[in-house]
Amino acid sequence: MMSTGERLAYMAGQILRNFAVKGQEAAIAATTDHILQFWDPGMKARACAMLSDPDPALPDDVRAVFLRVQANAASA
Amino acid sequence: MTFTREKDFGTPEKHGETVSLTIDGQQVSVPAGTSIMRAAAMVDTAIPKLCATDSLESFGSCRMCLVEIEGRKGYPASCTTPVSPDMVVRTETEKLRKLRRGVMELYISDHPLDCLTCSANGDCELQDVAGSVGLRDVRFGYEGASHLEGCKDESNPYFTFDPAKCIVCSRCVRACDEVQGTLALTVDGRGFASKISASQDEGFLASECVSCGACVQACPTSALIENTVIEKGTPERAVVTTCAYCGVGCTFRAEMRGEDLVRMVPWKQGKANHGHSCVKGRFAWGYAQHRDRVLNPMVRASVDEPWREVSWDEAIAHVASEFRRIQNAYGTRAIGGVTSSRCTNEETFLVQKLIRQGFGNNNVDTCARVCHSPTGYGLKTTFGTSAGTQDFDSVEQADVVLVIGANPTDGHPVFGSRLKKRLRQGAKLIVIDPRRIDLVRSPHVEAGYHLPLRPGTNVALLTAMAHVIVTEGLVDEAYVRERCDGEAYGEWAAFVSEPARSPEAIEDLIGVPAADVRAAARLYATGGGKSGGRGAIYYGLGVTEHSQGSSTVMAIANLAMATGNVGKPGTGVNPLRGQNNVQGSCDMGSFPHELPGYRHVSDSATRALFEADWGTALDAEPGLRINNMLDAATDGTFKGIFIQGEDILQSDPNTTHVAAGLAAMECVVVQDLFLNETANYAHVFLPGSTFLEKDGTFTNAERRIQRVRKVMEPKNGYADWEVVQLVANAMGLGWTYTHPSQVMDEIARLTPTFAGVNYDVLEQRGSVQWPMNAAAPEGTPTMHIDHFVRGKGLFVVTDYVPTDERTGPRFPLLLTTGRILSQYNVGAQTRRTPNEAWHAEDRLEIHPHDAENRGIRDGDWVSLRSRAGETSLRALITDRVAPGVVYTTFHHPDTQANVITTDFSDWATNCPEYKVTAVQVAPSNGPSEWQKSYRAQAEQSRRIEPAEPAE
Amino acid sequence: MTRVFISRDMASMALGADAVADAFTKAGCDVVRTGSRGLFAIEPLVEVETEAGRIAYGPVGPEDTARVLDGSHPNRIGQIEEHPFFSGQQRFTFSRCGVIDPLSIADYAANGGWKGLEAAYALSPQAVVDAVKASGLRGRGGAGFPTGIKWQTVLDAAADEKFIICNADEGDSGTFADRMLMEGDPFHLIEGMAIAGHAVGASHGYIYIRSEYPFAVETMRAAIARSAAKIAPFTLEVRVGAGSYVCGEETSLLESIEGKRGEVRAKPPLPAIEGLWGKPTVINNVLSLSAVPFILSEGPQAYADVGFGRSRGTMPIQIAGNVKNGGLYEIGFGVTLGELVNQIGGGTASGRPVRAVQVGGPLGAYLPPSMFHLPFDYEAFAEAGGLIGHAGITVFDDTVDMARMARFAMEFCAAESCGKCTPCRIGSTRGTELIDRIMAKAPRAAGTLETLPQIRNARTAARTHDEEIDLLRDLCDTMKHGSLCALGGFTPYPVLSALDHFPEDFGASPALTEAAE
Amino acid sequence: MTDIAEIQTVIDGAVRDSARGALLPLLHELQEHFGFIDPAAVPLIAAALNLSRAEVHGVISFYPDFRTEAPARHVIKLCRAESCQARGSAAIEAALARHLGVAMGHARKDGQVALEPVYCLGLCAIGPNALVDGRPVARIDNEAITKIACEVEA
Repeated sequence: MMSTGERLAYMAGQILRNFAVKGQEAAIAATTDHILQFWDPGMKARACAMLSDPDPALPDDVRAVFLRVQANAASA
Repeated sequence: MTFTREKDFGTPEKHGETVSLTIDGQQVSVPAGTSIMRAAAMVDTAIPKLCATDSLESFGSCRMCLVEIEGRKGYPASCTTPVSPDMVVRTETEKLRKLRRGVMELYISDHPLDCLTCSANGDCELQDVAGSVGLRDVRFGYEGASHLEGCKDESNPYFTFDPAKCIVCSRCVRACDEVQGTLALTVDGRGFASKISASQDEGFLASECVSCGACVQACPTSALIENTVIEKGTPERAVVTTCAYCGVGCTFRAEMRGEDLVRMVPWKQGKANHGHSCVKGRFAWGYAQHRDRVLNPMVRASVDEPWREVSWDEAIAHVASEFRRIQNAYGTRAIGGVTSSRCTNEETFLVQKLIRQGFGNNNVDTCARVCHSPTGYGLKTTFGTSAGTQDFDSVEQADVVLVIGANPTDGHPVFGSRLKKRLRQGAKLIVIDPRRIDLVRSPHVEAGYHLPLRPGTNVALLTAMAHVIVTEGLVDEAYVRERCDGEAYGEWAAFVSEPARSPEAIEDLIGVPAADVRAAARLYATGGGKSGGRGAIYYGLGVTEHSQGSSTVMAIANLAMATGNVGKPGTGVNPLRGQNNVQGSCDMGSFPHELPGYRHVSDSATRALFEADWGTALDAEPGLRINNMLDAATDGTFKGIFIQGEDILQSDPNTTHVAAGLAAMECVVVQDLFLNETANYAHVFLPGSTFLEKDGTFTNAERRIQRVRKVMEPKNGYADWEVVQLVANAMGLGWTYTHPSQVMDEIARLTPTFAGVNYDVLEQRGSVQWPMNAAAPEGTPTMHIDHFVRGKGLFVVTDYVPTDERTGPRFPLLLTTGRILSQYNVGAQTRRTPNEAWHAEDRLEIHPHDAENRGIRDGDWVSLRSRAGETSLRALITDRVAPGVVYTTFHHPDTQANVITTDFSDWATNCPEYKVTAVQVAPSNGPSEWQKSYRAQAEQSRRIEPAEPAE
Repeated sequence: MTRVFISRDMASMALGADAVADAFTKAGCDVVRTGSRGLFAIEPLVEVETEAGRIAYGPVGPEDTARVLDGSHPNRIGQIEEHPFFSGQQRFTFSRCGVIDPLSIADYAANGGWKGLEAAYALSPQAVVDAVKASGLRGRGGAGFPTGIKWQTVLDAAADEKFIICNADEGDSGTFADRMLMEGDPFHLIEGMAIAGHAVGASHGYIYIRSEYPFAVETMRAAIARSAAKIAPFTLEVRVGAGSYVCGEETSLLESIEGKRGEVRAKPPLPAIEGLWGKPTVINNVLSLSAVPFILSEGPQAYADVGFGRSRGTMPIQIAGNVKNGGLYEIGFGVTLGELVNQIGGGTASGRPVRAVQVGGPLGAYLPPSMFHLPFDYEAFAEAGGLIGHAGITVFDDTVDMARMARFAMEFCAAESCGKCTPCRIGSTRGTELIDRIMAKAPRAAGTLETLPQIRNARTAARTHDEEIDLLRDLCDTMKHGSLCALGGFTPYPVLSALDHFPEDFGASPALTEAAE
Repeated sequence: MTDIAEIQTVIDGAVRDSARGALLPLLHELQEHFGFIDPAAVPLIAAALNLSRAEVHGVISFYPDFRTEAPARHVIKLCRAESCQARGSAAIEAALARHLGVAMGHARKDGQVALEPVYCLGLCAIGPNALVDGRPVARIDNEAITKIACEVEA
């Protein structure tokens, strides 16, 4: 069974894949927006925490999304 | 309301230009086509009748309703004779009295005479008419040939057929044909020997009968009568209320003696069901009085302990203090709740209010998460509103109907009957479903196309249909230009036009011949091939419960927009909602990101409205979804949950994951009628009340808000909304509701789409469809009439992203799941009724080819294994499923089909992917080890410690 | 090789025509099988082709070949047209029956066939309907409704599909004209139906034939196959009944073709507007449709010139039962009942006096000889409390028990009731029971149940014979006015006419009219 | 019991080119083939024509022609209608029943012969009439009865 962190990364990846047809940049933007709209603060925090966790390498696009989520949290 | 039969006009309502005539000297104006009988009834002239009833087309067999018409020879039957202008009709003359008495004399010469001890005594049309024609003596005597020796058929658990009481009016046969559409009844023989026969003159239970009750309702005597009436006598009052089973939202008259429910009879004025019902709503209400109901609150420190019955005060205080303790210890967001789609709008509103106002977070979710959350997302994105576009009446104007991932004759039977009626009238049908559902081919109904696609490939198929529609020039361009976002359309059209989206390119992927996909697309796009034809799409959980659920909903919306099939009757995108109030629970703000009326929690203006009303600040961040709550629980950050009327352990996917999450919590509060499976992991059990025991409203799949009316006191002491208020007040919220109508007033005050809704309006109109406000003072049967709610309809590119659940050598088969007519969801209600007679266990449907490969015979126990788990059930070998696909229902906890289902879910809403699981099937000896241990755990967990005897 | 003509009509077959035909074949003749000429007293009939025309002999047995072929047979009739039974007929409809090989499309064409159809094709549908209207043709099935008006209704009804149905469910005892025509001149019916199809815009037709007529079924099917090209694109098919008399009622016939129980439909809607599968449908009897080719080929006036009052044209009358010269007699309306029974029919076969005739099948009234002055005319019969129906006359001699015949009328209704409407379904059974009591002169005493103290309203005194008769009359009134179709509605006609004209058979003094004779 | 596979074959053959309202023709076909319509055929007929079993049963039970049990080896259908009565059919019916040892409307216990009523064969001037195993026979008298009796005992 996946850990919660793995699951969040998986979820973000799945959302990304569904937006992939728009092109990578648009997909990352749409996924970020989706996460901001639907994920609870705990999940977002956990996702951001994974950015600094070196162990499970996040796929690049997921990392890009989480970075934007983090930036958004910082600006809020 | 005291008991009277609903007024019966004898023949169905007609719509036409007004015709004036004279009946017994009285001037009457009625629509052309109206029968004389109905015209008379409209001015309260009751022409005697036996074979006529206004739910059925006129038949003209009993010959009681003869009248005289000036200038016409003979004595025409008023039921079969339409009015004509300036007709002069007499309904009572010496000659007519004599003829009627003559016919009645014949009836009574072949009828039992024990009226006083008859179960229909006082509610028998034969008795009434015999009285009204003044029959005093039967000159033929009582010793001629007769049918008095006929044996009763008591095979159906809910009603009895006594052929001796039958007058062969064929109302039952016609009700089965015209209303239900099962055609399970016929007349056997002819002439004097005519008798009613179920299927091949067999018992009702063994016959094709689906026990909808239409025949019983139609019967003018006690030949077909509810067993409860035989047992209890005729009712003395009736209260109109709404069924608590599926999302069709049938209204019923609960016919009562005192506080005792005698029978539920579908209400003819009900706008969702128009007097029809199914076996569940009509008969399967015995669970409400079932001995398994828990009536006292119970508490325990640990789920290993037996339950301890406590007072309501103690239970409520315990809940409040536990929740506050947990929040103090683990944070505001460490608790949450689940609203119930079984409960009323007012109750769900209060639960989410408890969470938002009292818990101070947005950790509220509902069972719609696991069924129609993609509908909310998909239709909101494309059209602007998270709801179906039509009323059910709309189907009567559809020329082609596309049913995808739904099985209406089982899941939404009353709508299924209305759909079948339309199909019998000639509308065309397309079915997209891996399994050959009954609609594909059943008496007098046959789909033009059945596309038995591979489970999980909906998006690919729908996109291929879009490909055909766009590349073959079938788009309603004027509509798209006027009503939709042009840029998005352009992108979408370019996307679907790519050769890779063509039916030919995906033929192997979806397993459906390209020619069929093309033909079906053309049929839908051309309105059934009829000029100006209208196409309607109805869908169910076979659309939503996929990892691409939201994409599929949007793909459906795209098709409807491209063909101009949104915004008028006979068209639309219509989700068939699973539970009685799943639409309502979503409307009421049960999702963690939305306040009531589908407004995002981040919207500060909306929040401000609620904050002002509720006197507290609200969290602007979305809360946790159910599955995320369980994840968080496993992680140790989520510790307490209030679950009202939902059995997440049985109904949510990957049971072991759910169990682990629940087990990790410190306070699980379950409110339910029964000790359900989830309660095995609960620390507090609060007894729930049934829909018969409370006031409120349900909102059905057509956005129709209907009253639920209390017909008896709650056996557990409180209606559910009262219990929520007790909890809220124990947490210091100071609520003061004394009636659910006040809750509705609050909803209307805070939710623009409900602004015009209140109990007075519902009382007057029977029901209303939201949006109901200043802009739509009559409510809204059809949405998006002039423009989409979001402005321009938005085409969304829906790329087919395959699920990560894949078949392979270890799990070569695809499991998909569904329901059956006689059972309802996890079966908590229906399993506690005689409905078990029809479906006592879940079976695994498997194609003969796959069965043979595995050495499985029909009825064998088989193990069903997936990456998530294993269970056992008995096999049913059938070619309803394609090779490579297996199917089961999930009504029985012993089966635990959700042990098998995985964690995969819809990308946008996390609606679980119930419909696609890679599995292996093998012969087995019986229940699996897991099933046995689960059963033992459940038994252990359900123990209740006897209360201390009072001193 | 000598050509001889021998009927293969079912009646001729029942009388041994096959054996006769075999004998003539063995004798080296070229045997042409035809329909029946229509006089059964001379069947099996053999016509020998000679230079002097076709010379008829009948009845003839298989042993008679030599005497027939050498002209010495005592039953030599000569040219059949000169036989007194035939010389007075006006054969508009049955002109070819018995003359030609029924399945020879060449014979049919050579004897005036297809002329009506060709004339119709040259006309607009409306003009065809107008011609039928002008002819005054009325439905030959029984009700006498003007055929042209029915066609007009169907022509005027807008629909994607319309049908022509030929009602060949000839179930009335005493009738056989439909059967004879279908067996003896099937193309004629086909021509009539094709004309109807053209007239109303129907592309498909059904001929619904009772299963008791296997020869007609076979012949019609063969004829349809052979004439398919001639009537195309109009198409036809035969549907076979299954032993139900009530399926001759047009709406239950529709149900039966649709594959359902043959229950009567309430009218309205009329079949002309909502008929087969809800589509506008012409339903006509065999004889109505077969009258049409003549009307088109010879003109409506030629047809209308014959007849009586509002009954125009000819009627193929069937004389049956206990009668000497039983058979088919086609003549213009207006001939009297007495002429038909006594002159043409030659009185009873038994030689005893005629006591009663039943006109119009099992639902027709029994008429005593005192009413033999009645002209064969829809209105005259209706006025006298009878009906022409399908123009069958069944003759009874003085050994008949009319109470028994009344009982049979009820019994037949009970046997054939579809069971839909109550007066027919229960009334026919009660009627049978009641007449049984009347015949046994055993009026009903109070039953066990009626004498129980718990039953207060039932009469405990025994009923009188007169009360039982009154009850029978009341029952007939209920059935007549209350029934859904003619089966229950007309069963009272034979019952009440028997009761009225022959009261002595019901235990009362003879009727005054009888006494006055 | 008839063979289900054989029933299906007959149904498939009959339904292949079926027109609308195909039920009666199909029932005739089955009865022609098997001599009767086995109730076990009803579900197959219903499936083939997309009808309910009830509908098929209702139709079979409505029409007197359709049998649900195997017929006697010989079937005599004697006309009981008025024209034959006028020519003495009641006496003929009684004599025939006596000769054959079977009551009207019944099959003899040994299954050799059944005497069934028919209402009119359209041979109304030459009665009493009957169909003897489908063959029309007219002017039935005592001599004919002897012949018929002889024929059906064979």
